[in-house]
Amino acid sequence: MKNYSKLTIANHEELVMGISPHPVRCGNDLTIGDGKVYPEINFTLPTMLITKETFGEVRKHYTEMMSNILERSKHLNVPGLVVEFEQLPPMTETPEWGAEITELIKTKLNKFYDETNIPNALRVTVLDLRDADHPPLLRSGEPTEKTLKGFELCAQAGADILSIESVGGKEVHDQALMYGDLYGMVASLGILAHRDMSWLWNQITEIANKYDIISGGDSACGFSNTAMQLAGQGMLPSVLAALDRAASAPRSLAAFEQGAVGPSKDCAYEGPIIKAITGYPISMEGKSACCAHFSPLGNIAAATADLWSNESVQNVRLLSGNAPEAFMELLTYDCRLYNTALDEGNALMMRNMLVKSDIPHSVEALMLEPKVVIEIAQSIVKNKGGYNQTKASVQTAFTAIENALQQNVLSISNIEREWMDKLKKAIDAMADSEEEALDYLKTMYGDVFKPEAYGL
Amino acid sequence: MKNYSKLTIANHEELVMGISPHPVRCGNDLTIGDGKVYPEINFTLPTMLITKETFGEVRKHYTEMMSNILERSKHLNVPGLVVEFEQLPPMTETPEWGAEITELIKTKLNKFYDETNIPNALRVTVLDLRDADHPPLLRSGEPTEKTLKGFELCAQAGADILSIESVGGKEVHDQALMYGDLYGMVASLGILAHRDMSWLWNQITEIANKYDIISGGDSACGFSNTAMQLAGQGMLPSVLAALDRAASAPRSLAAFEQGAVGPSKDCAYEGPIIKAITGYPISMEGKSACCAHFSPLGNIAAATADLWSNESVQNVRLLSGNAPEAFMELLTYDCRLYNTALDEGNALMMRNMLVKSDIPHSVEALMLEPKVVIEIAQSIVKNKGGYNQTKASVQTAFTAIENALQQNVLSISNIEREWMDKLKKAIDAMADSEEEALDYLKTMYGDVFKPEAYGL
Amino acid sequence: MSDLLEKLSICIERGKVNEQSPFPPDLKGELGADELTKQALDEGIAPEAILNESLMIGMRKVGDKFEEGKAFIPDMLIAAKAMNAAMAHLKPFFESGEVELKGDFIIGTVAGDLHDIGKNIVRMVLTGGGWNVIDLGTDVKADKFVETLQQYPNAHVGMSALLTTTMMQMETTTKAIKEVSPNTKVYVGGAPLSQDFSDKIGADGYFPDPNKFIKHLAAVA
Amino acid sequence: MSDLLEKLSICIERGKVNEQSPFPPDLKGELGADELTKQALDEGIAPEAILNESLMIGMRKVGDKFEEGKAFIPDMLIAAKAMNAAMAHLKPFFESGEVELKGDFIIGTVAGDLHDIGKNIVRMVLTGGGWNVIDLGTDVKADKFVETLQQYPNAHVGMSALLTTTMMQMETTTKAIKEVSPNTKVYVGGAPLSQDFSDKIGADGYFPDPNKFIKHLAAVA
Ligand code: B12
Ligand code: B12
Repeated sequence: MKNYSKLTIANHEELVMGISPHPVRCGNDLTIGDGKVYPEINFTLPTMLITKETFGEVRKHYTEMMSNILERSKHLNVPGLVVEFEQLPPMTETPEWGAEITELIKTKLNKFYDETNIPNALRVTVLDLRDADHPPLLRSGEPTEKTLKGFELCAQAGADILSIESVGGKEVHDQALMYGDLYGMVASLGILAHRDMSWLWNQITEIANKYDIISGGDSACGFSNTAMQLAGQGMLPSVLAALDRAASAPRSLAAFEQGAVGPSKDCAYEGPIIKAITGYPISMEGKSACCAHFSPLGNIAAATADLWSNESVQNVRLLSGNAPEAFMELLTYDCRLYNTALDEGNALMMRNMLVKSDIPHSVEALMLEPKVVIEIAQSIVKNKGGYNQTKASVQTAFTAIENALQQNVLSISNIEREWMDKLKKAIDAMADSEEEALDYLKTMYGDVFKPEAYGL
Repeated sequence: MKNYSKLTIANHEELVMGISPHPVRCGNDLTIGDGKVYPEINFTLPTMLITKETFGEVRKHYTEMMSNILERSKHLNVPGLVVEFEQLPPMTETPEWGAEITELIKTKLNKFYDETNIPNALRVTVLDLRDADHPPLLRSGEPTEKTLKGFELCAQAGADILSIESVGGKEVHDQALMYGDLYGMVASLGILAHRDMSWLWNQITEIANKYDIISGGDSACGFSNTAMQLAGQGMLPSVLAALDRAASAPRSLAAFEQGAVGPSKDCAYEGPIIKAITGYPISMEGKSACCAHFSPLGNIAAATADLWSNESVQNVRLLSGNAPEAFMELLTYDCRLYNTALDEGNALMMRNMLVKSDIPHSVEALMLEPKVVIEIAQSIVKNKGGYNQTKASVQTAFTAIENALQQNVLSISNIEREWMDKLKKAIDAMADSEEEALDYLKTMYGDVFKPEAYGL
Repeated sequence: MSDLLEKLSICIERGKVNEQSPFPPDLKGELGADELTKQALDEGIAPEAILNESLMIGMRKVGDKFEEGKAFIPDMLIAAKAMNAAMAHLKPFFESGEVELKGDFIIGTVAGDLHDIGKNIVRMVLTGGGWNVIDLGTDVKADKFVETLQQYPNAHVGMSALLTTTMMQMETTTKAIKEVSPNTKVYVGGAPLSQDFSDKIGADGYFPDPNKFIKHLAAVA
Repeated sequence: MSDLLEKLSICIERGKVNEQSPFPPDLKGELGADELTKQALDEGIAPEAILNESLMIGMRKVGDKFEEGKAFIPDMLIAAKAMNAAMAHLKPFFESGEVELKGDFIIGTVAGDLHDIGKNIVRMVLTGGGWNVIDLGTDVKADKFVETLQQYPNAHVGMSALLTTTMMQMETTTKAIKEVSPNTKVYVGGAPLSQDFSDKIGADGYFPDPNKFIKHLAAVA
């Protein structure tokens, strides 16, 4: 197991788009983090059921989406691309289905490479079925077997990069989040989620090594993006969502401690922190994922990205053509701009403009500000163990917000300010020892989770 | 009638996004070209018929689209916005319908301004019905009356900016374009389209003045964007489409000679040339109009834009929400980035990166390169009369392409090169006098157009 | 209303569960919803009055604040907790039928879909609004809904779906329900849906906003 | 095939209309499709042979080039012009029924829609492919299609629409056509359409690409 005790990128000016100290070579001749930003295109089915009967339809959709995307990529001579196949529940439920679509996509990518020499790679994101049971068992049971089998079969079928949005600890985090219980959020991410990540990613890396492909990375989507969504809808304070973002970094770092090498998942906005610590490339999504979700991070998300993604778009018709093709074009033009900046030696300036453009409008965006990212990353590597790291990163994040408010870099509403006081108290009240924090979880949320599921 | 004998912006470094020598103040406290780039959001109906029976539905759609768009604008605190209501045929067929929707939208914009103080304006683009007859009469007949009535009623109903994509000369240009007859294209744009524009825009300006609103501008969409589309589909040579772009500038300039003051139409990629000549603000669309059409001008289109548009998107559901709201978010983030560049004094550098990123990939993009834009604009103001100006701009554009090819700034396929030779011959063969050129049109296309329609 | 009911409704609004509960800090040590409800009953105040003139008013106040953006979900959840503490004392009267709730509401996330945050919020709002909510959880198959409907024949049904690939389950389920009981009202929600979709599958309405939804229910009731 | 037919097919492919026509420059002064077709008939070559072994081959060659991206619409249009010059001489034989074209094809842009560029390209490709195309132009109402179908009972029908607000006209028109003649094949096209849409409105197929379309027609014929 890797152990990160110092940052790979300690100088925030070296934390820029397209460049990572440890580039990842994969798929058909693609090197990610080598000085260019590449599009990562992601797509999904329109409104329909996935059954044995409709599977012909499903195949047709993926075939059409791939042809459209590759047609557009060729037309715009994109320098390279990653295609993400994010599985829908039935595709992992019946892992053979997921594998079949994986093979379908991979075959098209290989053919495309032969014809055009455009480097490309396929990321397959298996669905984590393990939260089907309540409370989830995580380490055993049919859902667990199927999820792992999903990885095995997709690796065989031609996946170049393996990813998942794993759900360990989420059953507790969901509750804590809804009650605005920061302590519970920190403990569930730092103890439970962190333990499950280590357990799971150890095995994913094994599978990746067995097939000589890439162990990519995970996403705290179910944790922090849920918080971001809810804050965006005015259901939770943005300051809480911002701290939850910082809190998710040590949890997602666990994958890298277990051998993941990136690119991290597009919806993992903790990516920049991971990049600073590990030096591995990251995928990000922002304004050009407007098809998938609204976001307070539209520009700043691109500031340090190595892959630029649209997260997901259904195969529906627009005036120009089908939506996946339209968003392939959009990503390509964004990347062209960033790559021009890189070629001209203006990447840092471009990064700073992307950052400046969002900061005044969102406290959540502040968590992606390169200096803040480095501070949080530092507080993580300075500490040992999931819980302590998580607590530390939240403390650092909180201070960063306080400073930004003092310096009027950004402003928040009055209720948000009231919440800042509540959260300060919550942080001060957090136990120093992981054991105590675990007891807190057991007393508060004992009914929704099983310690055994985490080897406790 | 205004007469432009020299450029308002002669130095290409002063031709940048967000800044125009003659800003336009309109609507609710919005000033366009005052140092900021504002989103111009445009939307349309999903697949449905527009009839008396369905008009309730139509109203519901426009109401929903407006609420979504304004909700998102407020959420992202956009600095200001223009909403374009581009009419569909039945809305000008029954001008009262167009006026009703105009009022519906305007009322919402006023309310929004009262609540948020966010400056905004409404552009109404009336549909040019005049090409219903073959050959079109243009200056008389029911379609003409309805089209003009459309302007009158919408001005009454609350339009802040009047626009149209007028079709005079298109009946000939369509033919010439299909035969790749550059001479015919130049003559139809320079003589016929130019005369019709002068006739039409004189009246539009009158209406605008009567209601103390803005006479905006026109678009050669039906000419040069048709060419661009066809080139994009491999049906016509890109070099031909590029020259057609240059050829459309004098035609669209005619609106400004008749009192239009901008912002020009989003789909008018001749905008930068117009801006250089007149100093009035322009609207442009590029990558963020991927919902409406694919484009070789994704980034470069933004280089000199004062408004940034998505051209059009149906009110269909995406994963994030409805498409118009999603594209409102996208435009807002693009503008944030450009405005940060402006605030930081980096607008010129941003412009140059946007330009550099597209030029190597498309000869059509070259027509928007600021130096080339200035050259073409110069050749226009140095000449008198629609035909001579059009011929001159095409000659200048051709030379620009030749130079770019020599300097390997960009490369084209072999058939495209063959076409360059054909086009050179065609340019050399063009008559010096407008009379001769008109005779050419009469002999070649006499069957599809009526000289009287152009007062000839 | 009486001071007592006034006080009680404040406990609900502020989420003061009982004397021990440390939250909210400024009410530390004071009596909470639990004690005050018991006291009210002892004083002989009609359960009906306690529910409508105190508890519901407290809940509505948080609900309104929430709508105005002056409160967040956590505020509503702790209010709901206080509400539950109070309801525990009123339960016998509901069972005896002496006091009536707004009605039964069966809710769940459709088969194949595990997204439940939205559904849970709806449940919370409905409970707070005085509905007896039967939550079937996530990944709920059509027959489960139908089955439950047998026990609560007058219940409305609400379904949630977040995936384009589970939305169609709503059609199957709606059909199944309408077959056995044509008059049951079926409502749907979830980010990817639309009123259009609701019409297409023969449901009785789509609501993106639970508060608007509960107003609608009040209106049609 | 004979040198003459060979030569003729080259005139078609290169778009050499007649002796006078200046285009293409390298064939200036030489005989064109017009003269060569007349000559072929005089030499007693069967019209059938002229059509199938020469004209069509010339057209197919440009068509293939076009598909491979080695030619553009203008090249196809001048080829079509040469083709028409040649066809003028063959017309009598078609009328007498001695020679048969592939069949009749009625095409038009639907009511309320003036976009005709796409439709025109399809017309051109079909004509080149040996179909007798009846072009109703733009803004064509349902009954106009039906009416024309009375004159050409065995014709296929093709409709074009570019606006989301005129697409539905295709449904109306398709229904109207299928009512009077259920076996008539109705095809649709235009940027905003999809196969899905074609199925939904009961049409017989959607084709984004005219060349694929004509291959399809050949296949089903
Ligand atoms: C949080 C989340 C998750 C969490 C769910 C946590 C939980 N316990 O629910 C986790 C991480 C587990 C998750 C998993 C997945 N997710 Co998810 N998820 C989301 C996310 C980010 C937010 C959803 C949410 O909670 N919104 C907040 C709530 C409050 O809003 P809401 O649900 O719409 O509910 C409100 C209203 O709709 C209404 N309402 C809702 N239900 C009802 C019912 C009634 C009767 C009424 C009246 C009203 C009503 O009231 C609510 C309050 O206002 C969305 C993004 C998005 N754009 O929605 C993706 C999203 C829905 N997920 C997506 C995907 C793909 C998945 C996965 C397949 C990802 C993967 N490969 O791992 C899995 C599938 C798991 C499964 N089997 O269902 C996609 C769906 C794509 C598609 N094809 O449909 C989305 C759109 C993300 C994206 N843009 O790609 N996800
Ligand atoms: C050129 C054009 C025009 C020209 C039309 C010129 C002409 N003579 O046709 C002009 C300027 C006149 C025009 C006018 C309008 N247009 Co227009 N126009 C376009 C544009 C840019 C290109 C269309 C085109 O010619 N494409 C090239 C051809 C070759 O492609 P195609 O038509 O798809 O045809 C191919 C295939 O589809 C297929 N095919 C086509 N038909 C058929 C039929 C059969 C049987 C088969 C088998 C195959 C087939 O084969 C063809 C060759 O491959 C589109 C943009 C776009 N994304 O499509 C907008 C577009 C269609 N127009 C649009 C609009 C809004 C309008 C106007 C309302 C604009 C206005 N406010 O003035 C008016 C409406 C006029 C009217 N009453 O119809 C919108 C439609 C929005 C909506 N709600 O649907 C579009 C999408 C532009 C946009 N993104 O906003 N337009």
